[in-house]
Amino acid sequence: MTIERSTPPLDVGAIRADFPILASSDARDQRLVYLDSAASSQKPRAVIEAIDDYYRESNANIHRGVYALSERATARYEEARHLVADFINAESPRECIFVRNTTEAINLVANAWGRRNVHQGDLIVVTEMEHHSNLVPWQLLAEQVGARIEAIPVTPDGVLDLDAYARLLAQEPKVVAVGHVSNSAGTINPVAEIARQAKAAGAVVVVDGAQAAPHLAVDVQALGADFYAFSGHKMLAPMGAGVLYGRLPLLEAMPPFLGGGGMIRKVEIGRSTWADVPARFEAGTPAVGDAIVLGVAIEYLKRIGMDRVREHERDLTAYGLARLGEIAGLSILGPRNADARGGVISFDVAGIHPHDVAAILDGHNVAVRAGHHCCQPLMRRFGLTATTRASFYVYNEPDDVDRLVEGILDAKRIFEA
Amino acid sequence: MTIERSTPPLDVGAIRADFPILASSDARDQRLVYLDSAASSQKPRAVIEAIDDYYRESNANIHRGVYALSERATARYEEARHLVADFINAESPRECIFVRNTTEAINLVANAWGRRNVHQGDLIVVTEMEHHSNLVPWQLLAEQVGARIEAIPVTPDGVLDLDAYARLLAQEPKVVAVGHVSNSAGTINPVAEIARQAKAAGAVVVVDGAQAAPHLAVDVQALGADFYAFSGHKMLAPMGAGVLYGRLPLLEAMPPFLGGGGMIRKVEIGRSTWADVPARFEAGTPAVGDAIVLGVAIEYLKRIGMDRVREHERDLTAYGLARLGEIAGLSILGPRNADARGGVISFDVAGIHPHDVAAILDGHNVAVRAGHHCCQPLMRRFGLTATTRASFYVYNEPDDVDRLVEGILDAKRIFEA
Amino acid sequence: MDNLYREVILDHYKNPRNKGTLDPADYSYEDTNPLCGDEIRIDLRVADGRVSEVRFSGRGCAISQAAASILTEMVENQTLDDVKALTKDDLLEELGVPISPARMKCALLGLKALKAGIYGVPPHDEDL
Amino acid sequence: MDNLYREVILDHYKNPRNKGTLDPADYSYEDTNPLCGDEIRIDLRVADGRVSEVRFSGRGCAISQAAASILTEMVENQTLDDVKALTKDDLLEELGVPISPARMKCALLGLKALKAGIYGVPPHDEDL
Ligand SMILES: Cc1ncc(COP(=O)(O)O)c(C=O)c1O
Ligand SMILES: Cc1ncc(COP(=O)(O)O)c(C=O)c1O
Repeated sequence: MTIERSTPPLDVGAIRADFPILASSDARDQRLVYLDSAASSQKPRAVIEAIDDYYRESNANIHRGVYALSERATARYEEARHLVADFINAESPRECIFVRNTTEAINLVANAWGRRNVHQGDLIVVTEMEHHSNLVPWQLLAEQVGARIEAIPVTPDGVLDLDAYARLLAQEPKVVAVGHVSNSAGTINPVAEIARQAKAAGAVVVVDGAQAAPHLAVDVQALGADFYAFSGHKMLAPMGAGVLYGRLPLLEAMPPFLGGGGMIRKVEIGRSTWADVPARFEAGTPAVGDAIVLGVAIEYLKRIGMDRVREHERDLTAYGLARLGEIAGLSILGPRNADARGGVISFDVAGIHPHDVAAILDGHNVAVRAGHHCCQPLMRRFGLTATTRASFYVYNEPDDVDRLVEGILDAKRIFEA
Repeated sequence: MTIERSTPPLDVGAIRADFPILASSDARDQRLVYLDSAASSQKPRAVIEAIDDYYRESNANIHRGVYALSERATARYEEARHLVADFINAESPRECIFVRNTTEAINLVANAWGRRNVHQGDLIVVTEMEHHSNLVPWQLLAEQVGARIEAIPVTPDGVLDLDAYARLLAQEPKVVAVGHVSNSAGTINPVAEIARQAKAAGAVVVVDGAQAAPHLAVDVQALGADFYAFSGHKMLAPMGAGVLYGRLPLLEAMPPFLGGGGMIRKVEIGRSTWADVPARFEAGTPAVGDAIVLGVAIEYLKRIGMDRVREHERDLTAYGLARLGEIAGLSILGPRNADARGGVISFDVAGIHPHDVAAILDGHNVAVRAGHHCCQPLMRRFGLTATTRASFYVYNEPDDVDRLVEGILDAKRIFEA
Repeated sequence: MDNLYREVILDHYKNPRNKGTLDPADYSYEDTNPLCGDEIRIDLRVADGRVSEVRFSGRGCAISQAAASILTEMVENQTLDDVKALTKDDLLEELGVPISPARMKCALLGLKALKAGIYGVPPHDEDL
Repeated sequence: MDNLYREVILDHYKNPRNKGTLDPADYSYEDTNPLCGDEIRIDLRVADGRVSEVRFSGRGCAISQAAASILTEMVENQTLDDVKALTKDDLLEELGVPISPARMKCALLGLKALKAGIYGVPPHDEDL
């Protein structure tokens, strides 16, 4: 298979050396093959050491401290916000709100924007391949305000049915909530096109970027996303910090979501007024260190270059699709073509439950995920309850795919004996 | 001044040696005097190294992973939940929900419990000394459902007016939200008595334990708290993990707050059913490492012993009250007696704005906080907009109080020149 | 791991005992593992205070299916009191393979459905 | 820090220039620093396109009070266009002491109120 490259390949060996967990010795004799980055990525030394440094040298609560330590923490926290804004090409850092993760980001939108703008009888459009985190918040909203939810269906090859989407748009939905890259089918959705049509129909566009921001260059302005959510822990950063991007005029018109310290202007017992954006949406003590270190992770990724990250994963995915495709009884979810997918391959092995596949792979020290991947509607769409999923990142290499294939063959041997 | 001790004093020197930031050299010649633990505590080496170890050796997403790494992370995460439950004497670990911080915990209650149980015209009782985090969430709820808010007033010595409380209870409030220890006046509130009366009046009791759990032995059952919230970052742990305790029958009757991965049983496009408690309230990828390390911080505190922590801080506070009391023009908020207060001293220096006091103290490498401490109603009660606040923890010693006093005297010299 | 997929497990998985449903049944309950969506239903008929017939149905991994199959064998002809007294340790002993925490929910799904059927409410894992 | 509380700051703090209010005023705005609750109000009268009178009132730290006092001196007799063109750097230069990020909001509170008065909406700190 020949694939065009626009960037020189990654030096995966050098990158792997940056990740202590990949080198850590294990009771078992084989090196760890980590194929679960879609759930959470591993962390390079630069990130781990930055957390360490933060708590050794700069730790303090932010914003209201007049002393040097707190000023330093505050400055670095705001620097991280700049790095995030630059990473996704936001117009202003004020459009980037630090949250825990994608899930909290989308709940924030569904509550603060949704409760004010979505009313009885209004339509909320999601997709049949959404992660529960871009589905359940809308259900909770719909229940509160009496709105309806419809999903853009998924075709047999795991892509969105855009004709059906056009029909849904004719009903003038208030919001279109769509994942940028499916964590399960792997599909890269045509978000820019979906957003263009949504806006023409007057809808606000909420993009779940959990599987995109870590893996490809994201430009929220070019995409036309009104809101864009992602998680630091899936992109080499620690677990406490994620981001909600929102277009400034939308954010400025929104009431707060969580109430508490830091998000107010003036508080009386009976009522309060709110601070400016983004402080309005960051109630309480944020995970300051985690946000700062998200900035460090972004710098690590930028040094590699997001285009190279993308090409590396595309190549691995192409190799994975080819090798897995050789296994009898194995079927793969989603598009056949690596260009149309992120670095995620979900599959079913006839006659062997994904839990058993994953457990046998674990015996080979190959870490994959088994389950519905928080995509029950998509599973149901394909008549499954669960799949086994391998997902790639900068530290994976073709040998990891080979180890995966060996493990699957072993599972087949055990079960077909 | 002689104070009775029931425990041997802390070896503060040995404890200080555990905190790298306190030893870290500074451009300025004097060692750092950190008196802002009420905002966020510093972290001992055991905690910093545990974070490091987590990301080097055990990092993975939890719950749905079948492989060894994820099983280890899951087991340690649930172990931390046990440690938390034991620390506050919860009946079951299932009553302990990991959240980001106190603020998120109280918002969770106000939304998930509140929207179902508080209705038009209902009364919510707070106190005039609440932190905004135990006030604004109730305002947001009140606005949504049309409830009323009344505050238990604060007497001139900074304690709650329990006669006024009794009158408020006669109006049969749905909820009484009260801080265990004031972060600003320092007052230790009689929470057990307040809860007893609240329950007799049929109200649910929500306790903001942000300034209590880190500093004294908490027994949620003895207190009679229905909900109890606190933040890991104020008790030696990293910033991403805090706890909401809730009595099991209450939690089990509550709908979810945030929707997303991990909190569901079954998801269809239009509706979902929910997972059991506590998973129902932990949507999305939690700050796994931070929660695990909160367990490490709890073990560190338990090794010292919470009664000794309390006595240590009480002694420091007594010394602080005495030394600050000698400064002309300085007035202190809250009870005169160290037994009645946590390790927090807020004060006003006549003619010098708290920002200026704090900035001059920073010049002496003494870190204190200046501002309204997220307690605007309390500030207003005392005719202030801000105070300077010094707060103590296990690593502080009488010499820190002396350095504070020196710095304040310098501020007076500068301003009275 | 090789321990896990021992003959006994694979045998019960491939040749499940008492697979099917009973209609009518005296006790019947279907439970779902929320982590993976696997479902197991247990149907019981009781005569003279003893389990006269038992069937399991549903789908799931080898562990959950084999455990359910073994469970049906364990309760056949037992008194209802004996069934109530059955603990998770009894089942795990019978399974005879090391069950890691992550797979525990798989192994116990059938037992959970069984107890839920008898008591009318699903028990918590801790109470099994 | 000793730098911060230089004579000029302390002098303006203790002997503020143009302290008070104007009623009626042509432009008037009160702004609050949400971090500390400090408030500054600026009142302006304009005659022939020039600031004929200016007053500030409110309460706050030495930095915010001195900066507001200095600011009133800077805008006295200036054309409205000159006042509009005034930047935060102009003010910081006039203050002449190093302002750390945490104190920036204090130093700029008066300027923010001034601009809000003239434009009718409070500017963002970045735009000062
Ligand atoms: C009494 C009190 N409640 C609530 C909070 C809020 O805590 P967090 O910012 O960790 O949510 C604090 C600390 O800032 C506090 O002192
Ligand atoms: C597409 C997608 N959306 C949302 C999420 C939720 O992310 P988090 O758990 O970090 O909130 C995930 C990952 O689990 C995901 O893959």
